[in-house]
Amino acid sequence: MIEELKDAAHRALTDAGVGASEDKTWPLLVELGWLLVALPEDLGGIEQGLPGACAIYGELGRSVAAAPYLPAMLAMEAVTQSGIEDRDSWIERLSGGEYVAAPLARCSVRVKGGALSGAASAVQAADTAEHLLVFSDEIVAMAPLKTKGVEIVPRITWDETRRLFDVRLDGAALDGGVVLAEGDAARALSRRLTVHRDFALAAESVGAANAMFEMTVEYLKTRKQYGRPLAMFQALKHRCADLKMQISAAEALLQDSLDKLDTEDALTMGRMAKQLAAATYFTVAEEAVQLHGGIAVTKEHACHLYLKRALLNQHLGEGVDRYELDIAASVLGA
Amino acid sequence: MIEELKDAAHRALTDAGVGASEDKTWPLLVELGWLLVALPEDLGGIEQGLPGACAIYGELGRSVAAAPYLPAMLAMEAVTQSGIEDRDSWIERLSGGEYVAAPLARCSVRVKGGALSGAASAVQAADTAEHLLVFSDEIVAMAPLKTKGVEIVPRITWDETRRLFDVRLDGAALDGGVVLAEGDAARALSRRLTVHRDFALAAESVGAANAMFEMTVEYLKTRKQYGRPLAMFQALKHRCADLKMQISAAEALLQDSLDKLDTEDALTMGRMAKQLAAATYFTVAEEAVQLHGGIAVTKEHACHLYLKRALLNQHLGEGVDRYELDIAASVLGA
Amino acid sequence: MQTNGSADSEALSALRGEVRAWLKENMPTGWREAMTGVEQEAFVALQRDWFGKLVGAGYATPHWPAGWPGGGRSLAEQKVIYEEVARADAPRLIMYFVALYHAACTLIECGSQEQKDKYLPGILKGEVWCQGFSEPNAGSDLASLRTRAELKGDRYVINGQKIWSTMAQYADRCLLLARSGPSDPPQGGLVYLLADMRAKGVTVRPIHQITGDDEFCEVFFDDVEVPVEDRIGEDGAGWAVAQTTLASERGLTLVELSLRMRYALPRFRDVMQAQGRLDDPILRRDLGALTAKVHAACAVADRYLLKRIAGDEQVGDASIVKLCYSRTLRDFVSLGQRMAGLEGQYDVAFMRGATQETGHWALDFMNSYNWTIAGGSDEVQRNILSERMLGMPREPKAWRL
Amino acid sequence: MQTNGSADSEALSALRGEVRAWLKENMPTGWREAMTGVEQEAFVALQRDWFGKLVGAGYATPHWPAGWPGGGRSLAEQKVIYEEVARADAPRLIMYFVALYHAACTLIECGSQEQKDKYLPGILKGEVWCQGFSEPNAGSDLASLRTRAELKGDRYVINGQKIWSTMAQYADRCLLLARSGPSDPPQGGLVYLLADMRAKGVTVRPIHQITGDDEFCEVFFDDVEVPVEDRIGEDGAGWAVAQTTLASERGLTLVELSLRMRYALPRFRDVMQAQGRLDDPILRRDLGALTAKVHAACAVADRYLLKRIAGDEQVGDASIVKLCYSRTLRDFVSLGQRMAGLEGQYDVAFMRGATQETGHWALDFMNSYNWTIAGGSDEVQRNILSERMLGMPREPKAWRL
Repeated sequence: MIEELKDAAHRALTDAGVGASEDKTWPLLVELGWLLVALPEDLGGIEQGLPGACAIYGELGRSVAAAPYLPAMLAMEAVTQSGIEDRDSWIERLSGGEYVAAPLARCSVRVKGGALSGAASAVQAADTAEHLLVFSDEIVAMAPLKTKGVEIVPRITWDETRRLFDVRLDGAALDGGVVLAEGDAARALSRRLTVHRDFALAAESVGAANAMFEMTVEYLKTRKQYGRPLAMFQALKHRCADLKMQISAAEALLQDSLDKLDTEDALTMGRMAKQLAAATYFTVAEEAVQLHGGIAVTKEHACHLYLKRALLNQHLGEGVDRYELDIAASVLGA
Repeated sequence: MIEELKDAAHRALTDAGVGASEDKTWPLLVELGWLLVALPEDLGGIEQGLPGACAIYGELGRSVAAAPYLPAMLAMEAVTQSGIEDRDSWIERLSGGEYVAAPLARCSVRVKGGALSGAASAVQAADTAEHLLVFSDEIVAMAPLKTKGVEIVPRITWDETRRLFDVRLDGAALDGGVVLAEGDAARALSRRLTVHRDFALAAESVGAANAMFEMTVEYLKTRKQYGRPLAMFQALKHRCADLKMQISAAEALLQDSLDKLDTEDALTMGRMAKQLAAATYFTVAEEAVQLHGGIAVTKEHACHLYLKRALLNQHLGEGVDRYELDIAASVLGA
Repeated sequence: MQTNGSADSEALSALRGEVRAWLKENMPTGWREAMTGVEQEAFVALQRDWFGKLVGAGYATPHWPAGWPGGGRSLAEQKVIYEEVARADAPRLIMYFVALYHAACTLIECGSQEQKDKYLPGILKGEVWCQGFSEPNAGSDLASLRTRAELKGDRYVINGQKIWSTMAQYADRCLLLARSGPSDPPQGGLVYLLADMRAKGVTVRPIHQITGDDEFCEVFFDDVEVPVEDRIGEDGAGWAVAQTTLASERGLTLVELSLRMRYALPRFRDVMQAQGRLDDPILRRDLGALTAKVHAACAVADRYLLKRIAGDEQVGDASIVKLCYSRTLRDFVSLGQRMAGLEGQYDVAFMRGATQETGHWALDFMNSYNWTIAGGSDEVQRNILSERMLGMPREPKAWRL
Repeated sequence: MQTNGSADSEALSALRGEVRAWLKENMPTGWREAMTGVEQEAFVALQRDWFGKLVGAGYATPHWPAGWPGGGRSLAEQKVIYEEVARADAPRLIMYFVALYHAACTLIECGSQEQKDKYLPGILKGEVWCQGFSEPNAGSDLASLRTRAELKGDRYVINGQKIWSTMAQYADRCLLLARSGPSDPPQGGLVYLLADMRAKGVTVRPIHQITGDDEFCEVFFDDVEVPVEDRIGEDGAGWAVAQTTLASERGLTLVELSLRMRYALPRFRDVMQAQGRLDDPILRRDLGALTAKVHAACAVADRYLLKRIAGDEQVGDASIVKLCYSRTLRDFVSLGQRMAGLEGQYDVAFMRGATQETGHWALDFMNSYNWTIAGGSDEVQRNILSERMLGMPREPKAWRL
């Protein structure tokens, strides 16, 4: 089932082309039902869970697509897991393609007197969305964006396929929004969303790394120097072999973790998957540009889209170093 | 002059052979006057300073020789720089080949009521020496080793060409020894000795890295596989090119620093030279063994002598990480 | 972190529990300490003892056909046994590995019924076998094998030299690859023989390793006679038979070794604590990055075996597993020796049968070369990967000097 | 850390003081900020202005023969000027570099008196030159250059395409390497021409770089005519003349660039402070290791120039300098972008004429490829180093597909 999903996504996104715009890819993914991938069957979904979603993240990464699928999926997950009364209508709105925003980096939000204050960082799609999913140990909520006390600051990045914003909440009212969890339930749900986010970034990074690597090997096979294809030069071959091994390792860790998601170590597993995948993607991108030579630093070639995404992905989630420190703490027991 | 010295040392040590014993190399270096290299002319030396000494350290590194030249030279430097009355007789004893010990790593020694207490780490030649050179911000002294309150603990290392000891002083009397500096003078002299030690370890590491690298390239040229010399395989060529570049960088930094020794930054320059040289030597050793293949993990081949010295040299002086932190502090101004 | 078991079927879970309980009861404790600084004989005694126990329990030969003790196990079951052995940090059966895997599988797949009857029972009784493939100056280039096998009447007469033969000083028999004809094609002209190590003309010389161990040997053959009936396969088919030998461990070893590395991660806690640097963010950052790689190496080995079980293996997959393990191991031991500082250099433990994660970091660092050089060096794996898996063109064969 | 100057002679010290004082007085301040996000024209104006000032002071042409403004300086003196320019973080004369070095040195060394008289004064007046060596799909393989130069009567007719020509959109003249005969030997059959960029048939197309800049161009030649008197050297000797062109900067550029990197080390303080991680040992450790490498890269470039001054240069030395700079630069920008974190990704500064150490780390990271790919890629330097310096054998030339 997941394989079929993956193949279908691959075909659709190959048709859409590398770096396809949000205008093109968002309607596509809504129409093809990708928002329903993880949703339980009794709620109208196809119940493929996070592994299913990761198949899509992987393909979106492969084609550096611009659609804000991750925030939408985080919101779907949050709503589905919550015990709110009007859950079904929220699911209907979200799965119907209403834009929703969510932070891809730190989110520190607190409730004060029924209103929200705090900040959400690297929020994707904050300009087009009705609501922002906020999640912290204290609260998980769908916060209305078009209301007083909400400040949305565009943060342009080199990776033009992602529209990111900083959102500051200063006593923003929840009217029209909904609290999904508070207290212990918030901590548990927030943790679950963090795991989802880390695996999503990992899957996307692995997909992109694979695509960029394949593109590079193809280029080396085509391009000739001194009467031979570059792919025949052993120094380049060995570098490609090392990259292939590294990508395989990141991919195996991701897949292996997704097979074992229900253990108590899901958080650490997500940390490891994201850290290794993002670091590997960065290495692949750095080498891929070098192996392509001059053409890769021109906008005519797709390399730069992958390179810029690789730069960004390192810093999403908890950011560099923080992941490694968390993983170490899991080994050291403190 | 330094070139001649270097060539003469190279010839003598080539004759002695790789990893030559202390029994063989110590008398040799005493006889050839290498202990006088840095000594001022008016004291009977040839006044080539630290650059001259580094030429010798480099050649000793090249042949992984076992002689405890560095402790002897530190002691010569300490005595020469001190204002003690019987300086000339000390110089005579030391340059005549009396064994002397000195710490190649941390030394924390204090004076209490005319006696010494503290510890000296990685002390070379503590078993055969009459005196131990101790140096700290508080005191620089030649401490008698064969006296009460001195404990000498042998510390066998993988690098069998160096006999190292921990020395603990517990109210050890100075009778028969001499205080070379105290207070501000001790701080300045101790700093000078630290700089000497760092440059010495750097020079030795660069020399050893060069020798091991040359050995490797020669091996690759000789050994054939699939009908061609290994040296013709581009993947191996490129790795050799990278190593050559790294060794050249460590060597250039060392030489460049030695040309500019009298600046106020000598301490940081020594830190940088040692850190880069030891790290480069380690990289070279790791790769050299791999490039040699199986033969390098047998005792029949000299590779392992260089590998074990490379492992050790990383940790001598201030040790790994500490060097980098000190260098960073010099950039950050704190 | 618990990552084994959750995907087990009920039967596998039961086996896992059974093996775990047996190991708890039977595994020699403190064997590492007992093997430190001792003569080879002590290690041999430990190996014999442990071999006997495993054979008795049926855990030494799960890969043999049904009918043999513990035989007829699926690859999935074999994997469970390997995982539990790694988890328990039990000794590796270094001295018997060639007999149990290389010799036995070659006999089972390519040997005649007479050969099976003659040799398999002896293996179970503890006969030691060694491998005679590698030669000085041959590396992974089979075409340059020079040990000669000359057929004279009903026997081959062997002359030549082999190297890197594990524990050959204790071996009863040798899996010998020798040249009986011209190397055209490069794999041609080889014959695969079962040589008697007690025969006249065989000399074994242990190699002094830089760690102080001598588990590898050179073996010299000087007019050694091997009867024709001890030839496996046809004369000239030696290369193909050798492939069977090399494929016999089927990825299990690397599952075991990467798990050993993972189970040894807590050793970093020990070394950081000993250095008074348990809270040092520098070391923690490095450890965090390494930990992800170690888990990934386990996942790579694990998924490779699952692929084999499913019959999905593709060319180059095995090279990824090997290269991933060897590079991760190098990272592992490098960080350890770095953390151990000067004290680590004074830790000159010389341990027989040491694996690569004993916590004696300089030793482990040196032993790690056993995996980056031997069994197809990293360089050979990179060639295979780039050419056979990625389809990057080989240099034409006509390019010779 | 002060590492320049201590080895200066008195005369060099005086020159250093003079240049330093002049730069303090004349250097455009705030030029980086003024070049951020602007159109190319603003950058061109800055270049023209700065060029005029440097020519006036005699600091643009210290390498020209005596008699020209500021000319006749020794290499040691030129080095002092470059060092001071780096120290002051003055703009690089990107638009005039080809004219001042490549064109001028080629004319001075290989040009006829008529050619010198015709072109050198124009360079001083601000004529812009570009280089027409590289071609798409040719890389560093001269034998595969395909731009044709056909001799018809007293003129060559040019057809073909060049690429990576710096600021060709503003160029008056082009140093053109074209094929007039067969490439046997590979370096053979090339002709070196001075082409008029205003001539009929020349089309320039700026390349859109991934940083937003467009300092490089493609140049198309469509039946462009070049008079025979604008040929340097004989027909067929183009390769040798091109070597003169490429050797013209004599290591000065890398002295300058590595010093720029060293002088930019305090930018790490800025980024660490901005991230609130000034005291983070993780970043400090990485910075410490990098700092030693950066100083080493400076030392390598410096000592190479001293060797040239002493006439001691050996084959491969230049490759070490280039490779050392490019790898160190990559380490430099990688650490910076890592430290800058997510905020660094939001810093989409697009700066004209940016060097590689602006403190806009993602930009610097991308610009660093200009040094690992262009001007002889790292891979080409590794070939040169291993084959020509280390004497590792080349693959025989007969190995062709």
